[in-house]
Amino acid sequence: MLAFVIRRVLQALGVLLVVGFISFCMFQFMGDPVEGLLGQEATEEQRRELIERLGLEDPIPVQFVRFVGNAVQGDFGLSYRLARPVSELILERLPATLELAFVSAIIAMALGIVLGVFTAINRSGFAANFIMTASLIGVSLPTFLIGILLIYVFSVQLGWLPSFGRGETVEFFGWRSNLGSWDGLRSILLPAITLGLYQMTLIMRLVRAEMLEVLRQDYIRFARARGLSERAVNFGHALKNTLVPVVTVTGLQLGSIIAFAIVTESVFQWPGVGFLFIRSVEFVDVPVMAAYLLLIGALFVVINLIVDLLYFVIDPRLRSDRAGSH
Amino acid sequence: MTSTLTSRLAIAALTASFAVVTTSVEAETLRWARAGDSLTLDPHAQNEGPTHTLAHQIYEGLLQRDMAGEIIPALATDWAVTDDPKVWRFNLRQGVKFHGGEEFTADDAVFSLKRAMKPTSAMKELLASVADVRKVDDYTVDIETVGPNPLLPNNLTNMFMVDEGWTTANDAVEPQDVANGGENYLVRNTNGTGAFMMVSRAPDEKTVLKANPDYWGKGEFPLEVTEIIYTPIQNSATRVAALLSGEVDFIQDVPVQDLERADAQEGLKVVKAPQNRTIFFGMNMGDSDITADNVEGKNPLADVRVRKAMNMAINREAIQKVVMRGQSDPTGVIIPPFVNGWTAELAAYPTPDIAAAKAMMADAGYADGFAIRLDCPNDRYINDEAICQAAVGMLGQIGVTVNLNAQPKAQHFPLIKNKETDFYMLGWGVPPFDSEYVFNFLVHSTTDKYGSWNGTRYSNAEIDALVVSLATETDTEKRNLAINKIWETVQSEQLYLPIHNQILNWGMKDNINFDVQPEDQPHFKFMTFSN
Amino acid sequence: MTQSPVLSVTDLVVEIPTRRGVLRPVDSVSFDIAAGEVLGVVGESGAGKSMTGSAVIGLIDPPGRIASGEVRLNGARIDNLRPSEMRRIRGKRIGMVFQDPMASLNPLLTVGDQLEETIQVHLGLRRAEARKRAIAALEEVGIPAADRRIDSYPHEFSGGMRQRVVIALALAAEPEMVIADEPTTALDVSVQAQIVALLRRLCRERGAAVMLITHDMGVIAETADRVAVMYAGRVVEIGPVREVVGAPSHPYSVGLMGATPSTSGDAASERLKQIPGAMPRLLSIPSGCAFHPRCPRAFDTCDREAPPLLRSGSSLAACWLCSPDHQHLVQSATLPEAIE
Amino acid sequence: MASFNQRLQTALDSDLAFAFKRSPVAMTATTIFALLAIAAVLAPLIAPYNPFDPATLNLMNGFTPPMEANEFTGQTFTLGTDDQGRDVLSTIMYGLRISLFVGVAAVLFAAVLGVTLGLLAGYFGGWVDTVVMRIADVQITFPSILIAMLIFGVAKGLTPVEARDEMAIWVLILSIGLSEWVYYARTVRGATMVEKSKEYVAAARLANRSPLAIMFGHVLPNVMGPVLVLGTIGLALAIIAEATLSYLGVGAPPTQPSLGTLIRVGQDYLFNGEWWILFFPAVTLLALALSVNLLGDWLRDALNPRLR
Repeated sequence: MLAFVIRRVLQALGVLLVVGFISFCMFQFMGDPVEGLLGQEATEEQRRELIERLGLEDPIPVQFVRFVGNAVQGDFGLSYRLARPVSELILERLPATLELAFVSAIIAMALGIVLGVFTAINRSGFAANFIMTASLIGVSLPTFLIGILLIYVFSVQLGWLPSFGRGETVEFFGWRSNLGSWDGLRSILLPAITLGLYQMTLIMRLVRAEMLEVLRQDYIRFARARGLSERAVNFGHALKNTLVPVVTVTGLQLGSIIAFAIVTESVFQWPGVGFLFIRSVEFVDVPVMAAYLLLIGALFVVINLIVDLLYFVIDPRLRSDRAGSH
Repeated sequence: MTSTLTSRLAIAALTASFAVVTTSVEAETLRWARAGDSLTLDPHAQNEGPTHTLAHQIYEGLLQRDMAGEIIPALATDWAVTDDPKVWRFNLRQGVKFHGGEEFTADDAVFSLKRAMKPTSAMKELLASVADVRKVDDYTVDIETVGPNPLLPNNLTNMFMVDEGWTTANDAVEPQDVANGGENYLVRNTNGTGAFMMVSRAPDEKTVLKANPDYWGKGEFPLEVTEIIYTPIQNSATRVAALLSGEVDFIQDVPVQDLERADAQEGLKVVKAPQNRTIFFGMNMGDSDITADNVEGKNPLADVRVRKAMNMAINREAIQKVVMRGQSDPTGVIIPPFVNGWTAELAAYPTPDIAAAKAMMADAGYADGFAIRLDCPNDRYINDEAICQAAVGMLGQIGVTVNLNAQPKAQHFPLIKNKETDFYMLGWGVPPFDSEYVFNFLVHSTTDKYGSWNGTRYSNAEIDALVVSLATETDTEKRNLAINKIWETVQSEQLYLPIHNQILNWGMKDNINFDVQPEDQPHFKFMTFSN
Repeated sequence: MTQSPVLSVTDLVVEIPTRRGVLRPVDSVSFDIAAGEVLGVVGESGAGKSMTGSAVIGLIDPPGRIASGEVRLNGARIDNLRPSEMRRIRGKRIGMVFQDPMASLNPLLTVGDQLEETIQVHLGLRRAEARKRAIAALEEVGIPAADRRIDSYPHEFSGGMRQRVVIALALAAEPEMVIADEPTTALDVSVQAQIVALLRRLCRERGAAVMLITHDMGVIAETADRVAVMYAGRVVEIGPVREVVGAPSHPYSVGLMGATPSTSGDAASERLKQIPGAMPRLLSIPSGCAFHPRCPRAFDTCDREAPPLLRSGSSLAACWLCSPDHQHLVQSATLPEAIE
Repeated sequence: MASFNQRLQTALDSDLAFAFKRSPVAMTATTIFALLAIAAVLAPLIAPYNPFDPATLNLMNGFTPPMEANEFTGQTFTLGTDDQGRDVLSTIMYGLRISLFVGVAAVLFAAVLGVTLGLLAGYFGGWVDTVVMRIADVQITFPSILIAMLIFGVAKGLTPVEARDEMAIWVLILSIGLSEWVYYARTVRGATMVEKSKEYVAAARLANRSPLAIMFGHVLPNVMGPVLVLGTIGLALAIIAEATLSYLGVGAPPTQPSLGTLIRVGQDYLFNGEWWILFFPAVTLLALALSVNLLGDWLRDALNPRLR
């Protein structure tokens, strides 16, 4: 198992290096940071001086090696736009994104699993068919459109929920959280639903498919034949066996939740890393963009690792197989 | 459906107005939103509108522009040119205290102005003419310029005063080195003399200010706002939604299409005023051949008839009516009316005449038209991309096939500065309210010091000399004649295709009394509330 | 047999509506099983054996349903109970053992979890007691070191051991009736005999009735008291094991027995070589006796009229040959042909 | 295992066609999709206006509500006009054309790339497999939207400004296609590894058939079922990805708007009552994506033997 973990970590580092190179290269081609920094009225001399100071005239490999060396030390340089350390900017905004992703993942998983189980158990019922068809609408609606419509209905027309920002936040041990106050909870609701809807339909459909598969298994018949209640059969036996693929997909989806937060955060002005990224793209703020892409890569790798480890917890067969073969 | 919707709206409006009534009894909290945030709190590190707006609430200069754009005293009570025409004398206000309790004196003024002239300052160009700043006594300061500079006060309205002791103690004598990613204490801490003090700030997210209890201007300004909560909301639909749903009280940039809705909504109003900014197209008329067209070996834009024909094809009123919903002031010159040098004659523009324009095109040898690329920003001016799109259609009617390249300002502006575009959109504001500023940047041929934004490649030694002479010409009448002469050339050469002057609009709760400031700089100490 | 049967199935019909018509995988099946008795149910795949077992325990997958007939457990009807009532019977009064022990056990739960859960549901014991009971159940089916193995997962057992666990699970609540659906098919030949012996011993000891579904005549010969032979959803012959195996009356049974080496079931692939053709699909069951197209001794009546179960020695067989006047039938049946 | 052709034949004869006729959802979805596709393909012939020809536009027609006469020009438009005076109906038809073209081309590109790489990886194994699958691993690290933005950014930096408008469509196809190929590759690779070990492949190999002939002649037909399902669902994904990218401003140019571009423009006018600019393109996009999704969903169930 240790060998397995080490191998995965090495793989992850390789992935990160490639990702780092791609993200670095990509922004070599985009825009000119100098204009954004100096504004319209700067002189030629200032521009030349700035290009030199930023090292923008060095060959690309030199810039990249410098970039990796600094990144390893957690130093992604300074934001061209905000003139502050990138690591600090990201750390400052990460809680907002993680919290949004977390809440929407919870919503997506809770609703997705419940609806998935419901539609699987009542496979041919009217309600189940309706939910299945409706879920396709959820998959067919782009995230940005959902966000705009939610704002239109719940903020502008009904005036029930805030349309932007985090509202009131409460600090727990340096982590600014929305979950500590009523206003904060109200503020996180619309963005979390917007972000979670697509994932919810995915999870729901996945749970349904897996559940139908599991319900065909002999051990479910056997559990029924032993006189277990429908609830015990469906939730005690079937659901648990459904969870393995659900955990994988949900884990992988968490990465895309954080990435899709770009769209949601910009619609709801949610002050997270996605919003930071979009603003950075506008200002061609290369250090922030590069760090963001690396962050997404790192998050994905970590999530993958956690998913792998979760397998061990959920599925006893893997535990002994891995223990035996490695 | 409709009736329930209406009743819900009515309820929403009712609660909104109820909320206004309850909050306006004692403490007036102003929830303010605009598209962008301040870039830094260091008052000398950025020369940028939104940054200055926030700084103006906290810091003050020797003088300031009021809500009408007039220069009024701030930390200086009066100023005048001394017997030496190169020296301006400023008498400072006495008994002013910084938020930290330090008294404001001539030492602070000298220190602040010198700080603003340091290499890392973004304000140094505005003080380029300053040779020296001297303390005369504790409450008197002299500024000596290289030559006589009658417009010096115009350049001091955004020149903020910091406390010397506090700044030095916190090791921030040099302004934040933005270009080099620098950081100093002043970037996130403030200590001004202004009407408001910083409570908390999360950049791009939320900034909270409260009234300064010891403000010197009590009695001079209304000072009804006791707390400011400032949230940048970049997405315009979200920003409007926030105003409509009553989550903010005041937004600085209402999208033109939502003005009517915001104005019509119970409890909200929109106030408007012409902005000090003109939107126009520039054309490369100087090069003998250009790359962005489909004509080999020739530059169609070099022919003044082509430029005139294009000018004639633009239907400015259609743009005003449809694209800008009436929220613009069509013009034929690239300066707004409050700028010295503007005349109604200059601002006249031709009625669109496709037939005549086509005839001129044929005259110039382009009866079949030509194709050209138009570079356009999509995140800088009000409806910039839509204006460009409209122009594409209009120019298409005289045979000019326009290939639109709309992109963010970060990519657009370098094209102009690097002379990589032959046809582009630009907007220009005139903070000193004088034509000289425009000529320096947009008309003078491109040299080290001048014409850095002149994308037309126009070069005329006679005009260049005239432009340079304006800086030192103290005789107002002669100076104005020169300005007029330059404008005549610009217009007859059709150097630019002016579109319109932007109209600023601020959306706010009904009970707020606040006029639009022509530089888009709200000073909240002027804001009043009626119940 | 004078005592009343534990299980009594009368004219049971199972129907599955499909878009191409209504299928009848079980058609007019009747049999009884007494306490302590083992009834073997044999036949080829698709004959309706397993479906009959499922019908008895009330686990027919929708849209299938019991269309008519009765199932009585110790005299009380159980085919028309509400799901919740039926659930109390399953596991508690009727236990069931499936074919594949690996697939029958939930791989994610320990053996103990699954045993305790069953015991708690039916006997209302507290957890600690249920666990004791579970260990005892495992010991009873011959799992060594049961107190340790109880916390193992199914994949940690061998196939034979797993099937012992499954039997322990089926018998955990001491049911009156056990349905064993091909309990040895998925196992190694070496352990098949042990498992069958275990099942038989436990049921004997408890006086439980057993319905042993299999296509392995060897298992039947060794274990069953009586045998029911099924073909195309119907019972074609039922009677004491000696008679049905040793001297079958129905031509299908004859073919079935003839194809099977008397002692071992490993020649399953060889079975029915003597009978040409294959079992009809449920959609196209021949008229009259379903077996007649394959029957070497079929005559005219066979494709017109389905034979009832007719006495033949101490067995019953659904074959016109067993009719005392079958000679007459043969002649009368040929008559019209002659006229034509 | 029966070959795909046989299976498809059987399916068409019986189950698939039967299930199709019996499924009102599938029928409705197909009808809607067919109508939209016809509207897109025939747009130049049946659209009332050509919104891509700027010279024919009259700005004064801008913001005309549906079925109402414009206050300046007096013209009437079925679905109203947008901010540039373009007929919304015509613009939707032309936009549909772009959305569908980008979607179909991206799916084809992803499928061809993914199937080829999957076949190669599955058939040859070894380092080919390692390389392809590692690339897939890295690729899948990034959600498709980010990959698309990345490719878009690079392409934007590499192409001359003049060519950008023409390039935009191809860049969209490339970026969406590149972000989706992994799913085909993984599916095909797995299926190929299973097929490879079967007798008929060994027989073909003994008969000295070239690996390519074996892969495309024997293995490929057997993995077409899942690929078909992936392709249908992928089409919906591609259409939405295109809309999202265009919405974010990195997609179809404003002078040749796709549905996503139209929605981006229309969003600005949602609050002021000019709902038709957002509403009609949004409903069209939803109908398109939904009908394709419904078809894909149904197809997956219909081709899945276990669910039959």
